[in-house]
Amino acid sequence: MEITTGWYLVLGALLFVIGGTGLLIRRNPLVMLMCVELMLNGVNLSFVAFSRTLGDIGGQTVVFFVLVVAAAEVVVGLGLVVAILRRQPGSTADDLSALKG
Amino acid sequence: MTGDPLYLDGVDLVDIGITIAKVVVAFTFLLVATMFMVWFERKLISDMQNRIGPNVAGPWGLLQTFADGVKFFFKEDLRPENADPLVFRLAPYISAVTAFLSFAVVPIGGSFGGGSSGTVTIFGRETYLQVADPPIGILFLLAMSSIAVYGVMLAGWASGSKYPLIGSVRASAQAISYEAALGMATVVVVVLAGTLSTHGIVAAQSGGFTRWFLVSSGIVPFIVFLIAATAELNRPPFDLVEAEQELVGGFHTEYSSIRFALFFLAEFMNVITMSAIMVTLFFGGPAGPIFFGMTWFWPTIWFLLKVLAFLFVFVWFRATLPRLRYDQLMNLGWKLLIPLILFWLMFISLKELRATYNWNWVVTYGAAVVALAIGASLLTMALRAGDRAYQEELEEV
Amino acid sequence: MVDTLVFVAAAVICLVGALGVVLARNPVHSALMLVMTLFGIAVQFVAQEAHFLAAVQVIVYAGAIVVLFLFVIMLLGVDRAQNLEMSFLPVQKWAALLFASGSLAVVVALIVVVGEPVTGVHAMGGTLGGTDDVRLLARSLFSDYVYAFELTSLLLVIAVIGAVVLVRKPKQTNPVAAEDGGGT
Amino acid sequence: MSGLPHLAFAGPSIDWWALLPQMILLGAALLILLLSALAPQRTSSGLATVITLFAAVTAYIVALGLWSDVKTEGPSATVASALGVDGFSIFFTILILVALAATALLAHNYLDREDIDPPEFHALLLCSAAGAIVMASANDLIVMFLGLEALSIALYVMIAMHARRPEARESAMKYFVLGAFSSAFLLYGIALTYGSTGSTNLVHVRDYLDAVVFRDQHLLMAAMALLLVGFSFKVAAAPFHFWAPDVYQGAPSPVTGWMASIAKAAGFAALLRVFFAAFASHDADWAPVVAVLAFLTLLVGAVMAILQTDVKRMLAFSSISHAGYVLVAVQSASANGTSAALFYLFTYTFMVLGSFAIIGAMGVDGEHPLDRYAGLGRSRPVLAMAFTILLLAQAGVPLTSGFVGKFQVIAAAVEGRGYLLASVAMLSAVIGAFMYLRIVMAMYVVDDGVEGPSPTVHWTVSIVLIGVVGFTLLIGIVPQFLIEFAEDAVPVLIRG
Amino acid sequence: MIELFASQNASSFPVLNAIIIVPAMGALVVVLLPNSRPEMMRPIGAIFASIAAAMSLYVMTQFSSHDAAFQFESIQSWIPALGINWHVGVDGISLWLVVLTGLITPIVLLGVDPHHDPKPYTAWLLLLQAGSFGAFLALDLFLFFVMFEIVLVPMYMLIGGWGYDDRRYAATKFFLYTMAGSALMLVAIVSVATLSAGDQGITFSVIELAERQALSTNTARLCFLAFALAFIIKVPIFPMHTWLPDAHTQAPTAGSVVLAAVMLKLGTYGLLRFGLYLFPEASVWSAPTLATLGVIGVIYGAIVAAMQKDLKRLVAYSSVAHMGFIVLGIFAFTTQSLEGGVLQMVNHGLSTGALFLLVGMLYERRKTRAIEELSGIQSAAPIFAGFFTIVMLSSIGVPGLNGFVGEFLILIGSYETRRWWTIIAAAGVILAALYLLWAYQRVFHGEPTPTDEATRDLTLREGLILAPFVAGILFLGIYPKPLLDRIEPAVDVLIAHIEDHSDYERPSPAAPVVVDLDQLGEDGH
Repeated sequence: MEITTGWYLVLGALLFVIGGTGLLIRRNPLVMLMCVELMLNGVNLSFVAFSRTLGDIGGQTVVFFVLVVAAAEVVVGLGLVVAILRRQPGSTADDLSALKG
Repeated sequence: MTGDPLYLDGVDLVDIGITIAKVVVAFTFLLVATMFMVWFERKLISDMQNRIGPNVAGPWGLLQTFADGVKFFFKEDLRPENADPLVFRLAPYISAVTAFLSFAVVPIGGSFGGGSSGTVTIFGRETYLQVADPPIGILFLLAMSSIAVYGVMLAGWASGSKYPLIGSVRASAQAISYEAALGMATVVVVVLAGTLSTHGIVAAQSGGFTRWFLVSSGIVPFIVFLIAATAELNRPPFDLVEAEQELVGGFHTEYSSIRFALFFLAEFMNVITMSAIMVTLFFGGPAGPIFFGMTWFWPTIWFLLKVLAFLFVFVWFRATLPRLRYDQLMNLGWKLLIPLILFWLMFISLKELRATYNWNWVVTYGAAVVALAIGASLLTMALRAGDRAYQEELEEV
Repeated sequence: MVDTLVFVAAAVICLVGALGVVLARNPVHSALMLVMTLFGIAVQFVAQEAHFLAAVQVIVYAGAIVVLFLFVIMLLGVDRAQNLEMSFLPVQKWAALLFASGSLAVVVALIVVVGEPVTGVHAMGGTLGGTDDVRLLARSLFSDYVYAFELTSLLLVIAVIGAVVLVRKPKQTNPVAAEDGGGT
Repeated sequence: MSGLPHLAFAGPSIDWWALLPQMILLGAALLILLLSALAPQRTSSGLATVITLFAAVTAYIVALGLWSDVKTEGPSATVASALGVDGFSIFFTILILVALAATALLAHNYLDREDIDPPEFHALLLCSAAGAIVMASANDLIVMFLGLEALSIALYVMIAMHARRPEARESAMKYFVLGAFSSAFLLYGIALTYGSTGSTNLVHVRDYLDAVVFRDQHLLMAAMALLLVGFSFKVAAAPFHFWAPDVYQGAPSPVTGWMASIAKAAGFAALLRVFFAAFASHDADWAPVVAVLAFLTLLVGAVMAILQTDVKRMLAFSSISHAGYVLVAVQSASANGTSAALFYLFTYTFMVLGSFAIIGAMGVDGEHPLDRYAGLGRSRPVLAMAFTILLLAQAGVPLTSGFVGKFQVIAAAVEGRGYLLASVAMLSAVIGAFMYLRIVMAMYVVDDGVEGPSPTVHWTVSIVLIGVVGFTLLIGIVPQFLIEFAEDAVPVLIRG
Repeated sequence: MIELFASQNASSFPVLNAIIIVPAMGALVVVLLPNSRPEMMRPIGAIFASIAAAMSLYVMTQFSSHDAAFQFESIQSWIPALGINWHVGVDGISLWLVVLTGLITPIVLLGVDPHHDPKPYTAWLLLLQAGSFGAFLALDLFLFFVMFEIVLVPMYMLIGGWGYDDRRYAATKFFLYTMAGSALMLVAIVSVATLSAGDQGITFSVIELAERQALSTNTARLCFLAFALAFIIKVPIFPMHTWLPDAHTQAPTAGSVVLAAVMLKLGTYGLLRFGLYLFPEASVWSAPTLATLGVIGVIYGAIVAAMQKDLKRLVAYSSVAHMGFIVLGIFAFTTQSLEGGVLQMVNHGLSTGALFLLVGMLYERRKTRAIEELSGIQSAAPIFAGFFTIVMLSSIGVPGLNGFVGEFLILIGSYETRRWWTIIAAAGVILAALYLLWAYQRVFHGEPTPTDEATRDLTLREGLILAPFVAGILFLGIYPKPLLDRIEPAVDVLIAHIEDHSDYERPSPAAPVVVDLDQLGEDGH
């Protein structure tokens, strides 16, 4: 079987879906963040696959930016997690339900 | 720079055989070197401290490491009750594997001067004397050193015990902090070499002592790299990770037997690898005079000698320098090394740009000096203000 | 043949890792599974001859991002990290189900058509496929995408300010010990 | 070795003037940070506010200069076609700068009152403004994405900066997770766009789509769908709106205002540029979907709004419903629709900033029950009247800018034969009006003897209120110039 | 704003613009007055309102009768980007409503004491006056809509701020009902304008659009329905009337008066100007339905009014009945019926307005409006009872008073085209007599209790306030010719317009007029 671009896209899509589903079913913000990373990685894979198919380096360049975005997001996201827990010592986030959606 | 010529025209069994042979040789070399490194360190330190050191097992105690290894192997493998079973087992392997993998991209031989491109011929095939030469070799090294953090971190965490955890957090914080300086020092070299391939970097340094990046990059990157590497290796004087007085034994407190041996092995392997990398980056790799015959022989010898010199340096550090305090460690990394190497990187880039575009050098360097002055003064002021705020905070408490 | 093997192996690693992230109960295990996926993807990158990205992927993602995760988990203490829960919308499970089934259907559809070329476009930019891709990447980074590149600096500035602001000790409460990390 | 190897390389030409507004904002942000780092002790918000205002004004002047340039020389693109210099981008730049100045003024006293670090807040505000400008001007999907991230990430932090209130951090977390989720969708959409057209640059995308007839366009369809989902999250359009009420409620009021105005406006700017400019040739595919979104958004926003008892939540839902109006304009996929959307966003920004300014002044302890407003009309008639005008403007009562905005939206929808949608939009306006009337009623209709609240309104807030109310009424009576401005901003875009 | 005072015809003062703007300026002036002088507010407001009233009288005197065209027209470019102009003008249909609006406001402003917060009260009333003027004078659909909507706000505020116990509910219901109606009208307005645009460019001018008649039959009908819905609610016609009793009952006296006298007219006026004029075919098409609803309103309003326990609510329901008459008149499409409709709008304004004033005065004295708590007032307050009698009789439609003229014209006119409807509606007249007289009997006759005995009679000031109403009632009852002279041409042209653009034909003028109109002091032709 030949590995066409399509297979990479399928893999990327699967990662995206798994990540998205995970984000929706998990309640732990840390894991949610990881799921976001999964989604971004699925996208990255698609970008690289397209880049190769198109014979254009642009797709790879974009992945580079996505990495930076992911890093920035994670820094802030983890900062938030820390801020939430740090300022209420002894409580778990189960108590954080002032804003039930 | 088109990668290892071995794989240029298809891959056949011979090529695979050669590759496997290279892997085996490198692995064995590293293992053996590690064994000797342990002995070397103990012996050297004892010399420096006016003691004898290992001297029972084998001549001059040469088999001491081997004996230790055997002992480790036969000891009972303990796992604390609180430990995370899977991760606890996984961690040592991460350490060991990354340590070995890093070595894979280091060229350990081959003549680079005078038109030859660092290849040797084995079984009629031209190949590099390194296990692999990916086009991004240097990045591979950095990647592996990033991964190495996991071994330490997970080991500490998975032990389910307090001291290892603190030790591992410290270790990883330290490693990450110094990785920045390490990476930027590497970038200076990359800028000068114009390639990311380790083979390419070595090739770029061929043609005499002055072409070594140690010289042409102006020593500063090397010094930064050396310090950062020491910290990265958790070697003294940056071995807070295993500061026995505070942390019992650091991240591997709860480890015993073969798993402990793996950490031990990885640590010394890393020392050797790091030395080899420094040689590659700053000391022309296997470059050196070729005296007679066997063009492939002498470079390897030079390479080994240079590595040995660095091994000596690391041991020397350990024997002479007192351990830093944690805040000193962080201050050194963030407030000194990083600004310094950042500035140096800019300076080198500017120098290259000036040369390329024939900018007036008075203007160029004048502007650089002004920028430096402003930047440095701002940084100093900011640091002082930060210190002051910190002091006030302490007083308030 | 080798290509297929590499793809399948890496894909399995990726997917197992991804499922692991979602299913693992311990956030540390999730993080490790994430690293696994990231490695799988790095391999896929190499298979697509995106060497530079593969390396950066490992350095940035595995070396920095996931380490950061682990850091925070350890800082918080695993128990607290594990019990951390937030809910966003009452119908989250349903939304997840909807999302997952819907997108899986799309993916399956994609698999059906996967044999066909996915796009008719070719080569707007430079030509790819040598060891010199790093250089090409650099060129593209500093020509077509130079503005985006500069923008990343803005992002990083924001992230730094954000991190400092968020983890700074509240003024009134009693500060515990000196924080990790250097000056602000 | 002399010189870098292979340096035969020329960077793209750069129109520095066009970048100047963003650079000024960023420079100001860095300056504030620097000064605060060098300052011997914690500074109050004065200096930061002044710097922010100064930056906003300077950038505003530059933007006006750019505007006249664009009018004489036509639109252009700069930095390798990554950034559009056209009426559209300058329209939004001006809007963002005005909102920036207003938010800085609103935050001035708020920060001191709520004990939030002023320098960091203002720096983040400036950064997010820069991100918003980039988003609105971006001519390349990746640049747009990065602008969006800059805007969003700064917002996450700004929301969470409220040291005293855990709700703020929790809502920031909520916004963050869903924001990241939606960003991923957007990015996936970008990836598929790239895959199906071969470029992330909007000009190339448009040219390619104009030139090529697809054999099958599943990839492009998926790309548009994902982009739409991503943008819908960002502008809080139903059914992707669910984060908005909680986040709006939990965030500090000046930030809520900023979020409801500029984050939304920038999101729509990006959406318009991508869909109206780049995917114009496929409008038959996306317009109906947007119409459905608009339909849902209008109804959900209006209906949910009347069920709330917290004023801030009410306005959060109303903000959702306003997104619905803009979507109504967008779905018409016409120049008039776009200009209506621009007009609407411009005027809505003022209303919502003013509303949240008042809410911020009223909610000293972070609570905003409707009861608290009882008797405001008696105790603070001017403030109550200002709020009333802003609320009525949001309800779309004539002689306010809100009415002219709605009128244009309806006109655009009708012009595109969207009678049903136009009717739904108007009916949801009526449903929404009920909610606004409840607030008005609470302020004015009280039993005898009830003493109204008397919040302290700092003079900076007063300035903003005078400005927004004045603008709302002015545009309500003489909207011509803003309509022309919005129309000039439409044809725009992208030259190669 | 300044340019609004510059008329198309430079030589003449643009009085219509001034009529709209002066009260608005007055509101602004009142708002800017210092709070420390609450007693200043109403007099100053009344001055502005009176200036507007004077100008409306000036328009009335200068209005050339027997001219069907719009007079005093003034067009200013307002939002050229959207083809919107500030276009005002007055014709025979709107003239009297303008005059009514002009006169009522100063009277209620001076006559009714708001008890608290005189400043916003005055300002809102002035704004209400300005908006009502605008709505009656607008010849641009956009302008009309703006004015039509904007009057809601002051009225809402008046009900909410100065109303009675249930004012929250009433005010909100009032606002939402009316806004809901106009919501679809806006869509229709835009549709009409865009669909009629064609090559001639977009316009919102009523005259222009009525001339173009560019819409297809179905579209026009749909648009008409949207317009009609807004006006049906405003009038209000039967199933949409439920807001009215609440609003009237809960509103302060001044609010009730203005609501009855002016704002309800917006609905019937709108039906004439924007229903019949813009959509002749659709109005003919829908006439049976609307006329039926009108008749139902007449009967239903009367029956429900008879059952009311609250005097003010009774008057409110009587309004529903009266407005039903007007609707019947409008959709009968004969000159008399339309004339009668327009005239009845004025009449209803006078009589119902006065009734609300009287009920308000009664409430001031007794703090109750419940019919059963009142009795024998006549003996305690004979002058009050006298005024009430006159006004009530006018409302019933007793010959010699204004109500009779209007109702009679409507009945005559409608009989030609809508015979059965007319016959049923005529029953409504009888019912009106029934419930009003019954209520009168219960309240004013009978045995007064001690509290009833203590009811004060009218003061001079109150008498002066009621005097204009009574004068109007008597004058119109005896000599309506000046009004009809001015109404008739406009109405005639309107019917001709309908005939031009639909297959409707009015009954041949040869048809004999059964009743000798000279008896009424005028001839109907």
